[in-house]
Amino acid sequence: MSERSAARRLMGVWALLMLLLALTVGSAFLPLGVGNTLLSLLIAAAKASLVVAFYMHLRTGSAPLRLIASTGLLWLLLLIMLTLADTLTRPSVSAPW
Amino acid sequence: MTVTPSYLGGVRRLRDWLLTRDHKRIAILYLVSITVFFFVGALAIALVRLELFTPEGDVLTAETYNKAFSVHGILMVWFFLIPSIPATLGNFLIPLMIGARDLAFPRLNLLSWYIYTLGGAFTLYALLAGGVDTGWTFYTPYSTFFSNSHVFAAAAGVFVVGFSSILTGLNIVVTVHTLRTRGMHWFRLPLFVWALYATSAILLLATPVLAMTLVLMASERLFGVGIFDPALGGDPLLFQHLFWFYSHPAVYIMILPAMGVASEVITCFSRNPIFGYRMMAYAILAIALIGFMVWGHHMFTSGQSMYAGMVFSLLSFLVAIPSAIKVFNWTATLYRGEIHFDAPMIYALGFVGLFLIGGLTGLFLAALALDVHLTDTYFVISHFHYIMVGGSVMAYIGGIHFWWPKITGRRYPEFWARFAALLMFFGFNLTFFPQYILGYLGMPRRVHEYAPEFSVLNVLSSAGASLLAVAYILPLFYLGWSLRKGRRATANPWNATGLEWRTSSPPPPLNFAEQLPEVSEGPYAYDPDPQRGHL
Amino acid sequence: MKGWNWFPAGASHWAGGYDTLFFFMLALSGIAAVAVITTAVGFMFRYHHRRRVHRLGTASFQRILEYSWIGIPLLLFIVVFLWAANLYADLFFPPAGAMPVYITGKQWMWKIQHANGRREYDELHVPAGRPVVLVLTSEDVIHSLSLPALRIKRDVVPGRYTKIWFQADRPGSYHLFCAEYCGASHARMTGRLVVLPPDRFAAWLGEGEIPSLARAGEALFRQHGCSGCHGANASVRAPPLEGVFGKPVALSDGTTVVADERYIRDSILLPRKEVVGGYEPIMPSFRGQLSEAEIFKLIAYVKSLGEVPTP
Amino acid sequence: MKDPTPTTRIRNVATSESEVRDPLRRQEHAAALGMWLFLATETLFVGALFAAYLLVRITHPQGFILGSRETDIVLGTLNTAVLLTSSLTMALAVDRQRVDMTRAASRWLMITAVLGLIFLGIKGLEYTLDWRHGLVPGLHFEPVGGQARGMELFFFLYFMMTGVHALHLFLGIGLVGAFAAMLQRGRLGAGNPAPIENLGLYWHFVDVVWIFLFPLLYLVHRT
Repeated sequence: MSERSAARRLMGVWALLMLLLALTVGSAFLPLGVGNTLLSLLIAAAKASLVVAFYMHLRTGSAPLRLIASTGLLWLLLLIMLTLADTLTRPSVSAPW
Repeated sequence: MTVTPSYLGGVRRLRDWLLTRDHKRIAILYLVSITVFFFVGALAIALVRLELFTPEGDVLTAETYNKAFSVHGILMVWFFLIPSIPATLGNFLIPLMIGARDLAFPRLNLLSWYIYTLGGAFTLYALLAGGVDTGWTFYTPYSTFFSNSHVFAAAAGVFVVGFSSILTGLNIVVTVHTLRTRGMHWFRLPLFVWALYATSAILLLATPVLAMTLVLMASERLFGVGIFDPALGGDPLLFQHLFWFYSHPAVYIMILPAMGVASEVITCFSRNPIFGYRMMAYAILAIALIGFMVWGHHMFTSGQSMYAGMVFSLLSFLVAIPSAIKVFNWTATLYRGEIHFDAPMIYALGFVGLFLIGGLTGLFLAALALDVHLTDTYFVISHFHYIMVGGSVMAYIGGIHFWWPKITGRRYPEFWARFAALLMFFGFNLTFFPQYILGYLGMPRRVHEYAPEFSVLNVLSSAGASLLAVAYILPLFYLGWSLRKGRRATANPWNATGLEWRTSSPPPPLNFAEQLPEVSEGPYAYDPDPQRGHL
Repeated sequence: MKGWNWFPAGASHWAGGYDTLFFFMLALSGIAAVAVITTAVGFMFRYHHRRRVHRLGTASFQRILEYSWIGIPLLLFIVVFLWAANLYADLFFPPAGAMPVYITGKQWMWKIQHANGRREYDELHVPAGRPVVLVLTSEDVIHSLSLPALRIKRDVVPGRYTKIWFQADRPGSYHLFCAEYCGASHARMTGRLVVLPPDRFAAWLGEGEIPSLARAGEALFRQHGCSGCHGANASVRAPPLEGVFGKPVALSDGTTVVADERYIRDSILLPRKEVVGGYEPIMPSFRGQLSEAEIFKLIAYVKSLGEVPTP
Repeated sequence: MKDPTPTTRIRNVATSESEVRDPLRRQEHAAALGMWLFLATETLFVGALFAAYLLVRITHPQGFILGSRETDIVLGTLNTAVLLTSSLTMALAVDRQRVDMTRAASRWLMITAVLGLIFLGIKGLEYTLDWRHGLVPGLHFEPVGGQARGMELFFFLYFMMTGVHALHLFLGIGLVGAFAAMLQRGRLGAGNPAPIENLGLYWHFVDVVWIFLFPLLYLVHRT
C-alpha cells in the first residue's frame, strides 16, 4: 500500500465519521421514543468501530491485542448486565397495608 | 565455591535501592513495606480482639473501636493482602521462572512501588489525623453524609494504591506474554506464573471500577449531591454493586497467588509432578472469569432483587467447582509421592486444610436462604479469614520460606520455621473456628459490645489471636537472624525443578549468569526417588 | 453463663426449615472435609519419604477422577442451590392477611409502629402463630434488622421500603440486632423480639387510647396542609386521592405506574418525578418536614381512602 | 559449586537472548500490549461511569430527557467534530512517523494538540454557560420546571463524565505537545514509530469515549 493511499484511507474514514455524526445529530430530532437512544448508540458503536479498526489499527493487530481490547468491553458488559439483573427485577415493595 | 556477584551486592547506598530497576530489589522494597503495613494492621486488630475479650465495651470507646476495625480492613486488604504475593514473590520470581532478565517495564515497576508508598502515606495520614470509621467497605450513605472521620484521605489512599496494583498487573501480563525464554510454552509455565497471570488480569479489570466508585463516593461527600443519595432518588445499592464488582474479584486477587505458591511447594516436597497440570491451569482461569460474576452474593439481604440473588447464588456455586478441583488435585499430588515435611510444606498443607474449611463454609454463604441468617455475622468474618488469612497469609509466609534461600542466599532455621508454622495453624483455628459458631448464634459483626452469652467463644477467639500474634512475630526474629547467621544456601537447596533454581542463590543482577536457560519440557518433572521407592 | 446455648432452636416454622438445610450442609461439608483430610493425612503417612513403599507411576485413571470430582460436586451444588433458593423465595411472599408492622431504623434505635397506632422502641411485640410482615425503612444510613431466633435478617435502606415476613411459633423473648454497621453506637442498636401468645398480644396491643395509623395519617394530612389541595373542596387543582391506592395512574409523560407505597412516598418527597397526567407539577416537596414514621402514617391514610369511607 | 539439579532437563543454550528474537520487535510488541492493557483498564474506569449512568437513567427517565435538553447541542456537536478531526490528524501523524517523515509527523501532532485545546476551550465555554443557567449540582443548581432531582443526578453525571474525559484529554494534549517537541528536536527520530503509535492509541481511546458520551449526554431526546 502506497503512502498516499494510506493517508487517503484515513481521510475517508474521517469523512465517514463526519457523516455518522450528522446522522446521529439529525436522528435526535426524530420522535422515535426509546429508538432515539438505541439508534444513537448504534451509530456511536459504528463510529467507535471505525476509529478502533482504522485509526487504532486493530484491523491488522495481533491476536493478543484483539483479545485484550475485547476483554475490556466484555467485562464492562458483565458489570452492566449483572447489575441490571438486579435493578430491573427489583419489585417495589407490594402492599402489606 | 565460585563467587558469583549477586543482586544484593555491589554498592550499598540507599540510592541504589530507591532508584533500582531490578525487579528483585523492588520485590525487597515491597517486602519491607508490606511487612510494616501488616504489623500496623495487626496492631489495630489486636486492640479489637482485646476489646472483645469481655462483653462490655471497656477497653476502647465505640468510636475508637470502629476506627480500629476500619483501619485493620483497609490496611490488610489493600496494603498487605493484595500486593503481598504478587508484588513480592511475583515480582521476584516471575522473570526468574520464565527465564527473563527483568519484567517488561522495569521503570514502571519501580513507579508502582512509589505509588504504593504514596497511597500508604495517605492512609497513614488518615490514621494519624484521627482515623476513619466507615469500615473497609465505605458503604454509602454512611461514608458520604454521616461519617465525621477522615474518609477523603482514606479513600484517596485506596484510590492511589489501586494504580500501583494496575501497573503491577500490567507489567506481569506483558512480561509473561513477551519475555518467556525459548521453549517456555504457555503450558510449560509453572502454575505460580499461571496464577499470577490470572491475578494480574483481575487487577487490571476490577481495580479501575473501584477507583471510579471511590471518586463518585468522594464527589458525593464533597458536593453533597450524587447518585448514591437516596434523598435525591439515587440508589445506595448501586454503590454496593460497583464496590463488590471490584471487591469480590479482589478475594481472588488474594487467593489465586496463594494457590500458585501451594502448587509449587506441594509438588516439590512430594517429589511428584502436579496432578492434572492442565486442569489446574484451566481451573485458575475459570476462577478468574467466574469470580467476576458472583459479586451479588454479598447482597442477598441488602434489598437486591430475589431473581438477581438466584443468578448470583448459582454462579457462586459454580465458582466453587474449580476451587474444589484444586484441593482434590493437591491431595492427589501426594499420592505415591515422597513426602518431606520441611517448613514450606507444612505451611502449604496448612494452607490447603484451611482453604478447604474456608471454601466449604463459603458454600453456606452462597446458599441463598442460609446466607440470610449468616451474613453480617461472625460466620462471614470467620469464612473470609479462613480464605484470606488461613489461606493467603499461610501460603505467603510459606512461599517466603520456600524461596528465602533464593532471595537471601541463606537458610532459615528449620526447627523454628516448623514451630511457627504449626503454631500459626493451631492459633488460627483457635481464633477463627469459634467465630463460625458465634455467627450461627447470630452475633453481628463490627460490634464492640455483645450479649454475655457470646463471651466464652469470644474469649477462646481472643486467646487464639494471641497465639497467632506470636506465630507472626516469630518469623521476623528467626528470618532476621538468618540474614546474618544462616547457613549459606546452594543454588538449589530443595532440589526443585523451576528455572529460578537454575541460577545462583541469590541470583546475579541479570538473573542468569550468561545465557538464558532453554526449556524442553513441562514444569514439575519430579520423580520420587526410585531407590527409596522400590519394595 | 446466662443463656448459654450452642444450637438454639428456631422460634418459627421457617427457622426449622432453615436448620434442616443448615445441618444438611454441615453434614455434607463435614463428610467432604473429613474425606479430603483423611486421604491427605493418609498419603502423608504412607508416602513419607522415610517409608519404603511402592512409588512408581501415578494414578492411571486421572481423567475419570478429574471428571468425577467436577461432576459430583456440581450435582450436589445444584441440589443445595435449589433447596436454598426455594427457602429464600418464601421470604419474599408473605401470605395474605399477614399482620403488618412498620419499622424505621434511625441512628441508633428502632422505631416500631403497629397498624392500630401502638408505638414502641427497640422492642418488637408480635403474636405467636400469626404471620407478621415487617415493612422497613431508614431515616439515615443503612441498617439491618436481624432476628437470629427466626434465622432472618433484612437490610433497612434509606429511601425505599424493604420487607420480610415470619410466623413465630414459640412465645418468648429473643435477640434483635442491627447487623449492618451504621456508625458509632451500632453495637448498641439492639433490642428484643417479644413473641406473645395471641390473647396476651391482643391485650398488649389494646393498651392505652391510641389513634390508628390511618387516623394519625389523616391528622398529619390536615396539619401539613395536604387537604388544602387534595381535599374535596380545595381551590387548587390536585389529583383526588380517594380510591387511588393500588390502582394504575396515568402519568404526564404517557407512562403508567401503579400507585403503590413507593409511588406515594415518592410523590410526597419527590413530587415532580412522576406527575399525574393532566396536572401541573406544582406540588412542593415535603422532604425534611416529615419523618419516615410519619410517611408510614400518611400512606396508611391514603390507603384507607381506597376502602370504605373512614368513619 | 556442586549443583544437584538434574542438568538433563534444562540445558543452557549458547545463543543469547537477542538471537532468539529481534529485541526491538519484541519491545514494540510489549509496548503495544502494555498500552492496550492500559486501555482495557481505562475502559472499565470510565465504564463504571457509563454503568452508573445507565442505572440512574432507568430510574429517572424524564429527568434525563429534560436534563439533556439543557445541554448545548450546537457546541456539543461542534466539539465532537473537532475531536473526530483531531483523531484524523493524530492518525496522520502516526502514519508519517511510520515512514520516517518525522517533520511531518511533528506538524500533525502540533495540529492535534491545537484541536485538543480548542475542544477544551469549547468545553470550558459550555461549563460557563451551565454555571450561568444554574446547572451545576451541589454548587449552583437552580433548575427550571419539574424533575429537579432527576436533572440534578443527570448533571452530576454529566460533570463527572465530561470532567473525567476532559482530564484525560488534558493529559493527552500535554503528551502530544511533548512528543511533537521531541520530534522537532530530532529525539525519537526515524525508525522508532512505537512511542507515537502508543500515544495515538491513547488519543483515539479518549476520542472513542467521547463518541459514546455525546449521544448519551446531548442527544437523549430532543423532540
